[in-house]
Amino acid sequence: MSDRLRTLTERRAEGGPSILMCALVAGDPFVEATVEHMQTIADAGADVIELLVPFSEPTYHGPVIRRGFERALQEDVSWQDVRTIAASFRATHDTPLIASSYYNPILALGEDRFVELVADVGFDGVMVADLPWDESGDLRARLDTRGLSMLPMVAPTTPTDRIEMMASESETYVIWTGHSGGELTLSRHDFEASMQTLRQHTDRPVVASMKISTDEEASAVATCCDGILVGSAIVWLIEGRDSDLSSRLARFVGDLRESLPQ
Amino acid sequence: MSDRLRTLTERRAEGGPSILMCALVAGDPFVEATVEHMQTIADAGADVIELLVPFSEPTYHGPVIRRGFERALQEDVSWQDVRTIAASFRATHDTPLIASSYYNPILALGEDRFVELVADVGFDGVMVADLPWDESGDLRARLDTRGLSMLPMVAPTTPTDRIEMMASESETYVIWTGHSGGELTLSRHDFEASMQTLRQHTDRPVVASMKISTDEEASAVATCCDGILVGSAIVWLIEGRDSDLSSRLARFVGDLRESLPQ
Amino acid sequence: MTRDNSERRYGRFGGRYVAEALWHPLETLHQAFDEVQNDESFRESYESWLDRRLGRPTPLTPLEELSDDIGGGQLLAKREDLLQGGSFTANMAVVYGLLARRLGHEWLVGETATGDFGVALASIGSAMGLRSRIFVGREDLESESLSMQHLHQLGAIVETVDTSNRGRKVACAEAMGHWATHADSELYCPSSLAMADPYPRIIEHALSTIGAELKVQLERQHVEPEYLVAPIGSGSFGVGLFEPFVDRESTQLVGVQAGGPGQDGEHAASLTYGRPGVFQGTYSFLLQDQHGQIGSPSSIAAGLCVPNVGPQHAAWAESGDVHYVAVTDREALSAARQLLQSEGILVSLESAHAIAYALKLAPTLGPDETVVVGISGSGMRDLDRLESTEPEGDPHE
Amino acid sequence: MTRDNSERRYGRFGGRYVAEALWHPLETLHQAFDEVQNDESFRESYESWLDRRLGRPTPLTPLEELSDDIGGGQLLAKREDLLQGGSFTANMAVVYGLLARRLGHEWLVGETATGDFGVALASIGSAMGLRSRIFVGREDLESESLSMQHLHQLGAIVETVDTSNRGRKVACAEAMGHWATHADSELYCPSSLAMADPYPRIIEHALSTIGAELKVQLERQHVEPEYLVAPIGSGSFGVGLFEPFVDRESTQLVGVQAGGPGQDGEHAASLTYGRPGVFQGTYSFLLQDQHGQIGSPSSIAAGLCVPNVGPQHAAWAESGDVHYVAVTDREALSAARQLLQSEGILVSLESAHAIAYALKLAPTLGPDETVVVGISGSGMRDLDRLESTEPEGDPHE
Ligand SMILES: Cc1ncc(COP(=O)(O)O)c(C=O)c1O
Ligand SMILES: Cc1ncc(COP(=O)(O)O)c(C=O)c1O
Repeated sequence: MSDRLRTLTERRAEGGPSILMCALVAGDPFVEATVEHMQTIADAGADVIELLVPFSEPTYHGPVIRRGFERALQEDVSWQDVRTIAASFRATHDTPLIASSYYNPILALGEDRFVELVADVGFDGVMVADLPWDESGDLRARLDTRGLSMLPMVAPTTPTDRIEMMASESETYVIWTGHSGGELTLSRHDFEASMQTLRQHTDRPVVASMKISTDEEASAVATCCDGILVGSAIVWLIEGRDSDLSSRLARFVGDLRESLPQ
Repeated sequence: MSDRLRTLTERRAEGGPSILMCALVAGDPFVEATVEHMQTIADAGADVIELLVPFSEPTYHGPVIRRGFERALQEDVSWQDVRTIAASFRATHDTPLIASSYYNPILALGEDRFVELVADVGFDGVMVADLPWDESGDLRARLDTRGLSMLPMVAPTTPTDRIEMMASESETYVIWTGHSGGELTLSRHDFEASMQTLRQHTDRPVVASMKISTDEEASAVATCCDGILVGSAIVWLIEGRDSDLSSRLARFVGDLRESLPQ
Repeated sequence: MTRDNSERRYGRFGGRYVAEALWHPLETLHQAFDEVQNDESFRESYESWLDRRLGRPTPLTPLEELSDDIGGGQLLAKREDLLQGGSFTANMAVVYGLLARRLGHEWLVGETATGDFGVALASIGSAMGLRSRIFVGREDLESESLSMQHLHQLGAIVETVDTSNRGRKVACAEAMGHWATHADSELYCPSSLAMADPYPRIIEHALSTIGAELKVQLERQHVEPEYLVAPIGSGSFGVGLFEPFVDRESTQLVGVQAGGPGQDGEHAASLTYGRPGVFQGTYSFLLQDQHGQIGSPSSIAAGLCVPNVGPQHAAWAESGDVHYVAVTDREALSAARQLLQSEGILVSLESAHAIAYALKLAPTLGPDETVVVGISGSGMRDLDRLESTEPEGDPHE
Repeated sequence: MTRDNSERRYGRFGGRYVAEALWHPLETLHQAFDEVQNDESFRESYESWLDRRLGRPTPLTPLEELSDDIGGGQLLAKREDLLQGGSFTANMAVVYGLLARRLGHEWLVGETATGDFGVALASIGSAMGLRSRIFVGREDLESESLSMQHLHQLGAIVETVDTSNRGRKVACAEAMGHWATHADSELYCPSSLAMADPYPRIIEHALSTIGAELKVQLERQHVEPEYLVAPIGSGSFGVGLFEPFVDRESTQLVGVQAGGPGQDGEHAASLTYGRPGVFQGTYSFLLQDQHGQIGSPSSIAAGLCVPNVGPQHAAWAESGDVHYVAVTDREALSAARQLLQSEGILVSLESAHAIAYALKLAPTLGPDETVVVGISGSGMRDLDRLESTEPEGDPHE
């Protein structure tokens, strides 16, 4: 695990503030804009940034992120661009960075070259939407040699023995994916119950991806877990291309930050 | 066999003039008109008249006669009308008369009542398009008791043993049906050959139905046989409903008569 | 059924009422057919076509969901919809094709209303190296565009017959008329059982495979059905299904004709409302007026839209061996939908008439009693009609 | 084919590349499937569905006229077009339905492009008392109106997916997405072999009935074919046909993919022009660009219009057990016409690809050599395409 991720995970494990994780699409709508948006988001209080690397068939993402992927692919965003974006961001910021994609673009680059690239430009971790824990042993081993982590993802369907397996084979916080393909699967009540179950099987912090689009939702979710992952809402703002996009982004992330338990 | 038919058949068998047989549809376009047309045709030189009694499904007749049937059926022509027509004609003429139809209208009336009717009003013979010799034994027997005949029909497909059978079981002249459903099946050459074969198996006069519509055709056909049956051409004139229909009919039949060997 | 061959009849029905021009071609066919019936190699070749090309035997399917839905007796379906081309008519086409080859003819001539038989004839014709000429009424041509495309792609000659009625009647007359002048090189292949001898015999022979197969399937499953129900147009399918069961006392045979739109005189139920007469070469039950003019049949199912039935059915109706009933257009449509939704089987509207009757029958029976319904063909070609006649309100909640 | 179960792979191909939300539902399904494979009562019930409802076994038809026309080897066709619904997919639907019942699920969820599989699933679903939800791309919905009417009349829920490409790809993604949130009451039933484990195993199991049947039929007829040819979209049908023959040295297996319109890059020939990658849950051959973005397949046959193949085919392509080729749209259309006109068999454009290849192969063989072609489905739904692409000049003289 990278130092940056370890610090973040431990901060919360020791009772620190909730984790705010924000996602956006690399190259949406173009490479330089993404760097700026990342800086804005980080400055406004995000603890960790998920940089989504577009894939032509985003089966497990909702419509907003799919459209973001499409815009980026029209710009022919490549791993080379991801390298540029991350490197530019690292030049000014120390916020933990997660490279997130589907497995085929990684395979196309080659797992070795992928790990080299993400490690070289200062990523801290990796998420792959369609690479379940059981199929990711090789990639995790490779990441490990460079001190990077794959974030374990847990879903409402994950049985407890799998939770324990992932917890035992990882060190970072856990991502709770309460929606899949854009549809929320759990009521508020079920969510609370799930979080309680989860706690019985791991003491790792849990960051929940729950289709959050307002600070009220953020604070409601955050009371039951250790942090939130906000993606579609941010990509949706970027899609709007408002003239004062930067300040709106800053305000939105700032409000989320404010709404979270300190 | 009726005296009228016997006289006609024998006249030709003994070398007399060719037989001119003309057909028209009962009740086309209405009952009184048919009587008039029959008188005209007889006066113009027809030796025998085939009165076609309409049937809704005239499978074995060509399009002109089918349309004649349709017109007559629109007038609801019934056996009662056939009785009226024949009786009116008999009041003034002695020309042999053949009742011609399909089998179902006869069955619907009843074979007995049918034979009674045609005998009572002075018909001499009967033709039934869809009642082959082999299925007509009963009807022939009934007709015989009243001195009426069923005219044997021979087709290009009739084998010689059938020709002999029909000849041996009948006394009248024979009808040669060289077309079926309106389509001529034989070339001039084949027709001559057929007539020669026919003569080898019967010495009965042969009247040919060959889709004749002009006096040239009539004379050509008549040189190989003993007479002609003209139907569609007459029904077609009636269909025209010319103001001088009677005189056209008379002229047409007269011309046919003229064109035949005396 | 006892039948005096020399008289070409079933009881007082049947016969060969045709123009003289057709007598000899029919006689020739009759002789060829008599020969092949005792010809082992013909039988083998026939069976090999059924087995290796058509997909025989067809299944006997238990309709469990439907039986549960309506309660009462158990329904089973004999599935001719699964035969090549989607209907029982392929069996007839094979026999005609083999007879044509034996007679040295190069053409098959037939008529079609639903398209099923035309396509079957042209398909089997192609496979046997024979050409096909199919007569179709203009009205049918227009309402069965899929079948007509199929015929076109098969390379068959389609002869359009101008008539404003659906059904085989007029096309049939034209086809016979054509044959009268081409009998030396073409074989006339009617789909209708209501035809001159020897066709009723040939068709019964070709289709009694269906009943014979069913008999074996029932024996294997130790089922003795209380009822055996078939749709009856001209009755070809029905004769094939019933013939092997006529002597069996324990099974009541039911032939279902088209009750049509349900108004007076608008139907095709010759065995209920008709009377005997001669039409299309045979003496049998017939829709006709008092003067013997043929009546116009009416039914949503083109295959049932015929004014007469084959002579076997006339004889069975008189002897009481088979019970004949009629079912309306509306009942048939609703039965087709119900079968589709509860069993996933899409049957032709012809077959839906038999299903409709079975749906009335089953609730009157006990759970140990069985009704076998003969499915004559697939309803692919009737989908449009199901959609366009959909009852008010969406049926799927 | 040896396969290490615990690794969910065929050689280096296969696997279960899905979102975490789907892992457990797939694992549950995998366990249920493992159980039923050794369950005699499941097997019996499965076989009874095949026998009593689908119309199995399907015939093995000698194509004598066609073989004569082209000269060379003898052609035989294995006829899945005669199965209920007109294609092999009904076999899969039965297995899915039985698995859903075992898992206590009330819904079947699937996707369809040609309509064949959607209709099969909804039909078998109805017969098993299950409801169906079928995802269809808008483009396919519009070009397959007959199937869509059929689905509507079956009472299936049709979910339209907006996409401008034909083919299963997008509908497939939507269906899986839906399943991820409804896995406790619905069973996802893909038609594509290019899917996460355990689907390739389930589909192979369901469809190897076809090859097994063929094996028996060939033995009975004492035929050892030189070639066995199948159309390959995702390869479900192909795996079913090939699997029982893979170990047989004397028969060369040939998988035919879509060569498309024939221009550069316009095709669906993943095994010829693609390279391994992960898509739709499995590691296999795939149309993709250098960055791993998935390519758009192109073919006149919607069923072949997929960017990837099932893992079994990837493994067979690498081992050389099966030879994979591509055939263009134009060749397929012309083969469909030729088969129809010389044999009266109307096959789907998917199957026409296999026929087209067989037509190239046969003339290179001797008269004692045999090519068996797998017909995956009927071409009823492709008639329009045959008509609208008719070559200049009337083919029927
Ligand atoms: C599917 C189907 N069922 C039934 C019929 C009526 O058949 P039959 O005249 O044999 O009673 C037809 C006739 O075309 C048909 O196509
Ligand atoms: C008739 C037919 N043939 C072939 C295919 C392609 O099948 P597979 O994906 O099994 O290769 C399909 C798929 O829908 C089909 O419907």
